[in-house]
Amino acid sequence: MLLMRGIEERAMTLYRQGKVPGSFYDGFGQEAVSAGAAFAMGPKDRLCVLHRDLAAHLVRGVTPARIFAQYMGRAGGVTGGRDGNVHFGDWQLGCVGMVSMLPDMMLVATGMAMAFKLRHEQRCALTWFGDGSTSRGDFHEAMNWAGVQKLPVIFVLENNQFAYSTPLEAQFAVDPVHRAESYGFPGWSVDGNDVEAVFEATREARERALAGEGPTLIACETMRMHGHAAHDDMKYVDKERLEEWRRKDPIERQERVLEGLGVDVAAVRAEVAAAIEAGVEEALAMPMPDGATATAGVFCEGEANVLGDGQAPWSGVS
Amino acid sequence: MLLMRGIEERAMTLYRQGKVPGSFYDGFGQEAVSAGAAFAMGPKDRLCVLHRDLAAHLVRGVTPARIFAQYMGRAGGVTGGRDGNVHFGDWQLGCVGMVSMLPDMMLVATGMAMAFKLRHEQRCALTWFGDGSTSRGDFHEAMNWAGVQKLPVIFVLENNQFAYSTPLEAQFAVDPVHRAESYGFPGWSVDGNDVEAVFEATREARERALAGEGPTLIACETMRMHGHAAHDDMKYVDKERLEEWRRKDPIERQERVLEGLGVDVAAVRAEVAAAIEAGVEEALAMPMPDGATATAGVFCEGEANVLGDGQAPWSGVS
Amino acid sequence: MPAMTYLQAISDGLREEMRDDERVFCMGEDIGVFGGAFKVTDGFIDEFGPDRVMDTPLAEAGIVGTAVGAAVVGLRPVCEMQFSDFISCGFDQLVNVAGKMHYRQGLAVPITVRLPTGGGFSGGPFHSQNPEAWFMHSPGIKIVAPATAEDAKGLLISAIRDPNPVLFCEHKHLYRRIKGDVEVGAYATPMRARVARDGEDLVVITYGAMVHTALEATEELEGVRVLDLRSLVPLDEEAILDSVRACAKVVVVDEANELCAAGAQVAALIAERGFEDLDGPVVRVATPNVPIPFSPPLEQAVLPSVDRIKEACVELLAY
Amino acid sequence: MPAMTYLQAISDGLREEMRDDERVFCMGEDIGVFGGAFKVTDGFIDEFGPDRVMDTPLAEAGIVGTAVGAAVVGLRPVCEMQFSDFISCGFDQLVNVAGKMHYRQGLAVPITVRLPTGGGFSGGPFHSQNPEAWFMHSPGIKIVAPATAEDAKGLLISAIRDPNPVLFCEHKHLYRRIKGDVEVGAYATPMRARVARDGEDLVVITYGAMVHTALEATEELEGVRVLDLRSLVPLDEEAILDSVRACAKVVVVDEANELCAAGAQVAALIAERGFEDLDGPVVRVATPNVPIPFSPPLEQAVLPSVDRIKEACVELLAY
Ligand SMILES: Cc1ncc(C[n+]2csc(CCOP(=O)(O)OP(=O)(O)O)c2C)c(N)n1
Ligand SMILES: Cc1ncc(C[n+]2csc(CCOP(=O)(O)OP(=O)(O)O)c2C)c(N)n1
Ligand SMILES: [Mg+2]
Ligand SMILES: [Mg+2]
Repeated sequence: MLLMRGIEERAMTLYRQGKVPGSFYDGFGQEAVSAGAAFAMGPKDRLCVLHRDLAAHLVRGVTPARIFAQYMGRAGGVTGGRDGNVHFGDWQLGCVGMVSMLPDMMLVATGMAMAFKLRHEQRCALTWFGDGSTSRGDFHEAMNWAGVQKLPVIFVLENNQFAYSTPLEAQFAVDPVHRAESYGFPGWSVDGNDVEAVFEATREARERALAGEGPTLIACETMRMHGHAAHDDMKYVDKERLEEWRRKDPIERQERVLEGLGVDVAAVRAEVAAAIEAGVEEALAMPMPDGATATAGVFCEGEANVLGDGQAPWSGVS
Repeated sequence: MLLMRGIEERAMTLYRQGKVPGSFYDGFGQEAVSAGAAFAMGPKDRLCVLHRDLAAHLVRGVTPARIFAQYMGRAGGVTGGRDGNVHFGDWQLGCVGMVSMLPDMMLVATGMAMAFKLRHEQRCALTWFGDGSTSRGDFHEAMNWAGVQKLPVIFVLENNQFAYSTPLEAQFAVDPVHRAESYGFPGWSVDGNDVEAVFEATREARERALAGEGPTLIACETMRMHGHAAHDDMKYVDKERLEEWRRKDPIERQERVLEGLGVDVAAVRAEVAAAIEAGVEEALAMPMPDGATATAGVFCEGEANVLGDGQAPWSGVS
Repeated sequence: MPAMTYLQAISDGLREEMRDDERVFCMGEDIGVFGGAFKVTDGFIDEFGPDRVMDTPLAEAGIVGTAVGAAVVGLRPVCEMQFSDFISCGFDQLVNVAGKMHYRQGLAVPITVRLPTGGGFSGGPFHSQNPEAWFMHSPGIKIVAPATAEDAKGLLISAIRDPNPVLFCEHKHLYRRIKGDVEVGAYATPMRARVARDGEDLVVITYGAMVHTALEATEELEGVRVLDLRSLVPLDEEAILDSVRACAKVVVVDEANELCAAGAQVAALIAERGFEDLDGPVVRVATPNVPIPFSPPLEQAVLPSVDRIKEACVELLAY
Repeated sequence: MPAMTYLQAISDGLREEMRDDERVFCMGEDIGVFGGAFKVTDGFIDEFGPDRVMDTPLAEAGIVGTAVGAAVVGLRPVCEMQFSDFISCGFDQLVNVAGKMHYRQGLAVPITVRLPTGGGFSGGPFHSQNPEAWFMHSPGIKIVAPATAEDAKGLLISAIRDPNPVLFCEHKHLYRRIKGDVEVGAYATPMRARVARDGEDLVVITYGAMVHTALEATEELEGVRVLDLRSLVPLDEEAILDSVRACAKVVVVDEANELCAAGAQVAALIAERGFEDLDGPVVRVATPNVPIPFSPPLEQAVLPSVDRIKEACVELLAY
């Protein structure tokens, strides 16, 4: 979480310095959602990671250097400069990079789960998605498909109160967590700023999935503390509300917990800061991609590759 | 209803005689759903009519001759041969003809209702759709949109137990009538073979709509007694089940009611039969469209037209 | 070699691949118990079971999107659109998720999407389309369109074995009308053009059902070559330019709507790289830009006919 | 006449129509309070209120589909796609519902869909596309693509007043880079091509942002005409053929992917009906068939550049 925040803060300054082309999105204040959920996954599980979920990439084993390089469009970035900012995923670590069209990845995750079920494998798929994207048809096709086929898939809804500038009231009349029942599986509301709660819920959902009990929707209540993207000043959100949420910051909160357990948080912070600086250095040293390669790789030439296994610090295999 | 059944039975023979090109779909056994719902509409209300809803066209005032001509692709058909079989609607009577992509018309109906609300008009829009089409994204986008904007629209779900050959179990885990709540409006289950029940529910939903209380989902339980289309022998449905439903035939049922009220049903039947034969004669006398006109009318040249008012035998205006 | 209809050849190719490779499975609406709207998978469920001949919900984005997910974890989905027209509902998943995946992140998406295309039997505006050009304009998607039973089987097998998303355009109007000898067992037909009839004076370049219309239209004409593209992506540019070099006169035929159709790309290619070999305008015969009407006299008036093609050839030969 | 940016001109035209015609209203994601991702409707909500500057749910099929419904009962919706790329999610409603309505049943669908298109600023594979060719291949949809501030305003007004579905392609890269004098008040620009610079030796045919790239590329060359199509449907075939007659040499430029692009149709048209006026191949400069990459060196390598266009012209002039 700390690493995610550190990287994103650092990347934001790089963006301001013009070292990050295009736009820049972060998940400031929502770190617990991606960190907590990704932590509960096993190496053979597969993830579709979204645009506020940097921690998930870190948990799976993507190094800070490759992430900075990704932001900067360097050859050494996860997509080698083909795609930008948050649109990436390391297939060798079992992650599929998101497409911009939200929430298309819900169907991809559903399809991965369908394959696991067809092959009778004890694995599950997980994808994150936002409150705004619940208005789109693909949300429904995925939820309904997963429900009717009882698939081992976990849908993690990141309810960060806004879709760009659009508040929840303009997006739906009833909290989407209640839709799950109408698709035939449970929907749980979780404090998205409590990393342990997110972890616990995801772990339980994973058990359900591996036990053949079908999908779970986990709705994480959190807040997008920054603008939608670097250019967005968030005028449309009142300050008190942000202040309130700032007090619930997931990282400070977890730090208090860790301190309670006697962890030397300052040391961890120092470690993380060092890792970040090292990553930035490494990334800045990487070359930009060669224009001559721009048209290569539209099609796969050899054998089709498949997603690989990711790191699972807490290997949630039960 | 009787007229609808008569026309479709007659059209089926015409189809067998090769006088109806392409394919042919009917609503045998479901007549009460379109008849009952259409009857509850006012002249200024607007309808998106689907492929098993012939009675709705009749209620709005489309003549049998123009319907037979439509089936036969004649110049005098509702679409003048541009579109086929059930893909029609008389815009002058306030109906929009369906597109094949199901259930796209739910969004069109939602948009009509949106316009009524924006203009503060006391009108509503209604559309029918099938159980199978509830799996598609457009179902969700329409239901959610109508719910969040509280629009005067009525969604009539024709649950005829099958989508082509696909049974309900392969389509959804939970009866879609329950989804309505999760969109913030009521969903009612109705006996789709009881024309008066369908009428009553629709009338009530219309009152809600005109009173600004928003959308209603009316789920009509019925059975598709014929194949999906003329070519489908329905092997996949067991005979007993059909027999059971045959006993609930909506027309015989309504006839008993009317006889109870002293209506001379035989006379009505004779009248209808005569109207149908006259319609067939008239249609058969109509020319086929002229190939030279095939490329005309892709674009509207003059002023844009708007949907007109339909007939409303029981003018449901409250 | 047994003679089979175009439809039987598709079923045969699909069956071969499902027997050879357990990763291959079919998914679509009404393909299981019912055997598919056109009966391509008739009886498959008995041999392969409901898991590998999957009846899906009525949801095209769902079909394409879940197929992508299944593919990236190692399966080989073969999706059926009940009619090619309905791919419009899965357009985004196909174009943005499947088509761009390998370029963006080096992850292969080996899916096949079967598209029953084309008109000619009063299918009307929603059951008669030829949507391939939309996807030629969408990077990362291969497209094949067989005209014969032999190619229907061989190109389907190539499509299934290809590590990329491949659209298989099977023309509905050929299903039962076209019959031909088909090799027993599995064979992969290369995604390249073939000369359907040789000739030196003029070449008609087309694909799918129009290959037969073109052959019929030019039967009595001297020296007319008919080039069957078979594959649109990749497009066999060399074969096209060779034919231009050999014939100098070109008629390009599309059943699809004229504007920006496959034939527009072929004509543009010739105008740029075959210009010096041309001895006359690159004539196009295509369906004008109208939805395909239902009524026979209207539909026949818009679809390229034997007469229209013949007339175009006669005129150009006299140029 | 005040000087305005391309972006301001779009806002100005939209505002004029909303003031003149109460049936006109805007709908889209984040267009109200936020004023739109590119601020085209900045401040509109204050003047016209939330009903006429409607923030919609995140649902493109919903935006297009409900707009059709509102249009057939008398309103004039102007939809904004946040980026043109997202029209892929409303593709079916646009192509099958809006596009075919009038032909099928004689019912007009007066909707305008604003599409912020194009690349050049590291938008990556999902924020840089030029999707217009998909819709040229879809009957019943008009498409305009202004290159100047003056045309941006005038063509938007024409689009809104047109009784048909019209796609308004506004190029993101021109928003703030292009400035020009714009008439005060409402005026409708005809959907026809215009000569951006005259010349007799060679014509570059293009539209949108590429008009400026073409002008820059040919600045120092003698006698090069630049034809700005402005409208793709209807396509101004006469203007194209006139230019071919006048110049005999043609370079067609697309920012879109090459295969089946608008330029393919233009080149095919010329190869068929302008053949005898040609004195050289119809040269195309376009983006190859790849998703638009994010990293500047990659993106610059695929998008048509001043140099590539200049080189093509110099070569052809020497032909
Ligand atoms: C289909 C689609 N339409 C529009 C957009 C443009 N867009 C990018 S992010 C965004 C808001 C998404 O909100 P939400 O789903 O809540 O995710 P969040 O950014 O809040 O995490 C929008 C509208 C998109 N990405 N996809
Ligand atoms: C988007 C889409 N996909 C596929 C089809 C092909 N199709 C036509 S009718 C049908 C079954 C529809 O079932 P349902 O919605 O229950 O309506 P019913 O015919 O039972 O009244 C299918 C799959 C279609 N019309 N639209
Ligand atoms: Mg959000
Ligand atoms: Mg049904």
